[in-house]
Amino acid sequence: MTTYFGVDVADVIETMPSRFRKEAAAGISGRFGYDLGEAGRWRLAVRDGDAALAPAEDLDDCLAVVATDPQTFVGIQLGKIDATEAMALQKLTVAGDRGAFGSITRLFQKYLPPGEEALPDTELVVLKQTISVGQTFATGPVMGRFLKGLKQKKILAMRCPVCGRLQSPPREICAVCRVRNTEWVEVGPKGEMRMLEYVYYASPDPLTGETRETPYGAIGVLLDGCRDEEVFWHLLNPAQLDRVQMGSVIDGQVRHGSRLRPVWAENRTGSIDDIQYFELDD
Amino acid sequence: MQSDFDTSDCYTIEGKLALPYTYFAGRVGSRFITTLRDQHKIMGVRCDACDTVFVPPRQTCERCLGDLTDSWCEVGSRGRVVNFTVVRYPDRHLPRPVPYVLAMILLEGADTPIVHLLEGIPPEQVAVDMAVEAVFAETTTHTIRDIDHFKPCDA
Amino acid sequence: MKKNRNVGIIGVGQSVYSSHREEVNQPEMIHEAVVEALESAGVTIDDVDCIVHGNMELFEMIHQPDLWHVLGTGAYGKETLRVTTGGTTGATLVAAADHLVASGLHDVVLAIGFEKLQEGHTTGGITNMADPLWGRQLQTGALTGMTAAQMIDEFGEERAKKVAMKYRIQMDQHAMKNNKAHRRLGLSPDQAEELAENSPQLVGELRMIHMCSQSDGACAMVFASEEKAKALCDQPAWIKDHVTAHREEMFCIFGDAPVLSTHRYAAQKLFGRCGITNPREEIDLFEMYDPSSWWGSDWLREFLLLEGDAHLKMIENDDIAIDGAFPVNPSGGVIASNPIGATAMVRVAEAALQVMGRAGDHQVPKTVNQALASGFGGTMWTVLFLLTREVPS
Amino acid sequence: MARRVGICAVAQTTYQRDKWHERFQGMALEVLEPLLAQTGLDFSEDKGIGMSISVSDDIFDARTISDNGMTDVLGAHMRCEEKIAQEGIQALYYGLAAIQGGHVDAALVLGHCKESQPKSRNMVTHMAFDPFYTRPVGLDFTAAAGLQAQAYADRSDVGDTHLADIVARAGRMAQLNPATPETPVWTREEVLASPMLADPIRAHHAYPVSDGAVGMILAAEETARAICDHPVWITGVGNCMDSFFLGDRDLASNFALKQAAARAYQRAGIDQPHDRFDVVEVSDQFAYQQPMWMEGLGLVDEGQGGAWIAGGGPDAMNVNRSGGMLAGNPLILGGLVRAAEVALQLMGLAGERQVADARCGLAHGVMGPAGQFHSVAILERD
Repeated sequence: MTTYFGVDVADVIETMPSRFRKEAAAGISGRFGYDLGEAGRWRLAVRDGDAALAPAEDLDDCLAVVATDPQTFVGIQLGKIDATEAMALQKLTVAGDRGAFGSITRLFQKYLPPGEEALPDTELVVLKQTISVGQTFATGPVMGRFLKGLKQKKILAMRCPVCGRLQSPPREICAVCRVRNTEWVEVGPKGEMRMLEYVYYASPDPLTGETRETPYGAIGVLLDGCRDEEVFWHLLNPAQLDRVQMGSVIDGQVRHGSRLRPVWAENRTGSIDDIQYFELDD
Repeated sequence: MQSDFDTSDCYTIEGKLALPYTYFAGRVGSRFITTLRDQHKIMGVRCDACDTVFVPPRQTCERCLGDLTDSWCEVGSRGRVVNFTVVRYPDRHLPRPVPYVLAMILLEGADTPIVHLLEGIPPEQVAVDMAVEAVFAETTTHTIRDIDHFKPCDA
Repeated sequence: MKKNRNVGIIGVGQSVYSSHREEVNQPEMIHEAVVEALESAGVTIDDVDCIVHGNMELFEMIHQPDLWHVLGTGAYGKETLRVTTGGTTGATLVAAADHLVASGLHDVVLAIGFEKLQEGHTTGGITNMADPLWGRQLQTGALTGMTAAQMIDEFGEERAKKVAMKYRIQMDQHAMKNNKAHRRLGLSPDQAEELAENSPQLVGELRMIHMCSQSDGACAMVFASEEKAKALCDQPAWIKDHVTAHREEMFCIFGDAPVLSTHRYAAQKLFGRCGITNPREEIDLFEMYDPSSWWGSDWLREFLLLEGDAHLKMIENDDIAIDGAFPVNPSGGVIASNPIGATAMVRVAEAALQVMGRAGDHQVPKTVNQALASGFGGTMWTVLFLLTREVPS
Repeated sequence: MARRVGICAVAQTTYQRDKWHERFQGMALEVLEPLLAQTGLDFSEDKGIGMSISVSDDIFDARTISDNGMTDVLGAHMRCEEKIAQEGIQALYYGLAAIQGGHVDAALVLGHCKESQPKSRNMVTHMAFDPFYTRPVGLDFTAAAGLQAQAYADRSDVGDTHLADIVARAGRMAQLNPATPETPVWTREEVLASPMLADPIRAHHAYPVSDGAVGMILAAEETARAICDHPVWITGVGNCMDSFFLGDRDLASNFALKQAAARAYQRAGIDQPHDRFDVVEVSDQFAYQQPMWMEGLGLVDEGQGGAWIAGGGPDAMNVNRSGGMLAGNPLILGGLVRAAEVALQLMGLAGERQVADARCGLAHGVMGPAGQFHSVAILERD
């Protein structure tokens, strides 16, 4: 086999089971594929804290498959190549469950080329933890009244007494005019989509610590009764991500976006979750 | 100044702040922890300019900004209590059910005491100057808790 | 308003920017920048009167981190100030140091911005900036595809995508000249099409290749009063003026009405105060906080008070190249290196190095008499600095 | 000489254990509106408030960029806002610098915090400790204070009864302060009977969990005189950082506070601080800190804390007429509230707790485990 950075690809692969940190793998199981192009293909089976590795032709049964060239693979193992950069350059791809693959790669101790002893001072200690502190968030009178409105399937906005601008969710004051908002009005609940953030990237939700499911769509809806930039922020039915059209205005020319309606939750408690998401109002 | 507005629309929503973290001990901190873990030895660093042996070790002397990376010295796993308190308020971030003793312990050969748990003695019997020794942890946490706690010993 | 006394930047230090800093903890990484800044200024820690510190706490979840970091900052026994404003923190730290020296409270101030993004989850941490009852459930960090969507709408898909990728590759070519830069990919223009097609999508047409890095790193700068700066440094970079503009939290710029950007607002105000009527002629270069190549491309129009497609032409005509008519981010910018709490400071620091003629391999091939630097953060918050080679009168 | 800077207006909410009915923005507005009304200032670009200096904390607020949701209620939309992420009294230090430097003529200072929002205040301060050496043994600011109290008490002969008297007095003082409506009045015996928290600190020795907001308007002399009848001048500031690890410090030495005070005295031109101040407000998060900080400030002789309490020193020197931190302020706002209180005294606006003809006062703030960082401000009126 060919060597890269002075290291044999096979040595990196074959030492994987011995570098597997059993104590950290409790409760993790699954098959993971390594497609290293000309160097070959392997399947890593993780179960009950054990890891077994075998050459494999077919990786279709794997939860996730990483595909890269042997040089990139060895370079990443040795810390000579940055995995994120390799992904940005398409030199490394992960098909399937990226999250699961990410958690598996962290279960291995760092690869050390033959002859390099793991001296105490070369081991760099890492501490992983999820920090969680319970919180009691107050609504205050303004956000409270708005959220209570959702319970009754009403979307409320506040109007600035000076410029007339509507804000929903409402604010205590109009930032532009620097006066207290005074008048409540009901808007929507239907509207037109003006903005879609089509999110492919899975990140943790700090309110739960759980990783979000992707893809999802965060949207801005111009609710009926609103104008200009008075856009309402929520989610789109993920099944309709590819069926919606964003509206826009260029040089005063308006192009209308898809009509949307809220889908109300069965049990409403006075929170953002009282609207499950918006969907096409066909 | 009292909030005298109508609070009928006000309520609270329970939630949390929960995010994942990965802390790096660095070269100096790692050597301290792995030596503790693998050899049950407690290491400090010596700043010659300030004539001080610091525990826990650090890369830079904050007094003179001298580099202490390679100024390792072993200190004893025994020492004496120089100060202590008894933690009696229960909370999730605490390492033990309360009450427990949190002591400042000056190890043999060190000039700066460390803060650690003192067990094996009722809190009311703890006294300044008493001799204590480290009890090393059976499983590593990769922190200073690779010393599980200190316990009283013969002087 | 008249400044009480002039303030000069006399030293800059930067740690290595990388996503692999397992060998140092937070104070140790900060210390690298501190040592280099003091050396660069030709002073010792004893000469420093006050230390200014800032970052974003939830990226590492260290409460009031200047307390622990005293192990690396040199703040023991000294006066300190800790200021944070999200992504703009680094620039705010420079503003704070400017005030502390200008006021006469201190003659020499050291300011430090840092972040160790590998110790937390960057996108999760940014998401947590949204209101806990509305928005935290919806936001995905600082990732947005909307600028791409708008540029595609306005200029057509082909031209917009080409410009964003050209900007990206230009920044990488700059980063290749900056040995401090984190991501130096060695991209060449002939890769543009392939990257535009194949780089993974994050949000809409914002792809991984467009987005800034997540770096560990620290930046430190030394500031001195006019008298001290002249005594200690042959060519300080002088702080002429700065403008900060924040924007309300809940807002949308995607409706029917054009919204004045904080960038344009800050630029109008700064240029007005400093008598600049033609920024592209009178200013010699720009270090911009460019979180993605879409934003970087789009924001040129705002900061330089341009209209229509003038900003696209600047990119298409190589004006923004290191040897172009109006160099932008000769350092490689934020797309190359992004330790968030330091990032905005790095913009000012890099602009200062260019003014001082000490930018090394990425020094622009002309005298820099006036340099612009911007910080970005929060909900479209901006801080804009103007540095000069001559002592401001 | 840089120009003088004055405090021209002060406003605060009440401090309560749980302002469940209000969010940060509402609390801030309750402070902003009276400040603008008192001074007649607005945020106009030519002659209004040039910058907003906020004080809050990302971890207490559980919010990345804790000032991000506050822009509108800080008047800072399309304006300059900067956040002090340190003890709140540092906002004075910063505002002084920005105005003396010439960048702005007037600045708003406004801090908020709700300690009731996180499940545990100690869990927040626990995060101030490093992940490998000090977090794993469970340190937080309360446990660190226990260690410092232990070290200090012996050295200065401060006993349990002294501490009970400090707490009982704080409760009595708080009754005269409309900002602290919930502070209980405990007798010496009740304090002595309260359970231990972190020996020798008892439950009643610790400042109560509290929610609230406080603010001020600072202005350069010319502006100050135009908008205010009784500006209070910031004549001296000083602060100092000590070592991080508790073991690196002599916990009873007041190293950082002595430095901070010396710097403030020097800038204010004060040689003999001992008899200089008509009112003093120190951040006594725990009862032992009141005598300890007074020693550190050089206002009580070293080692004489116990004797000072026994001799009625707190009343004689007008220390914490507001009730102090023991009456309840959020941790990060403690020093800023102290400065607000001294300013009110010097303005003659302290109501029932007014000290007659107060002309010069000292305000103190502290942050970090066992007083790692101290900040002192000297305030004077004409």
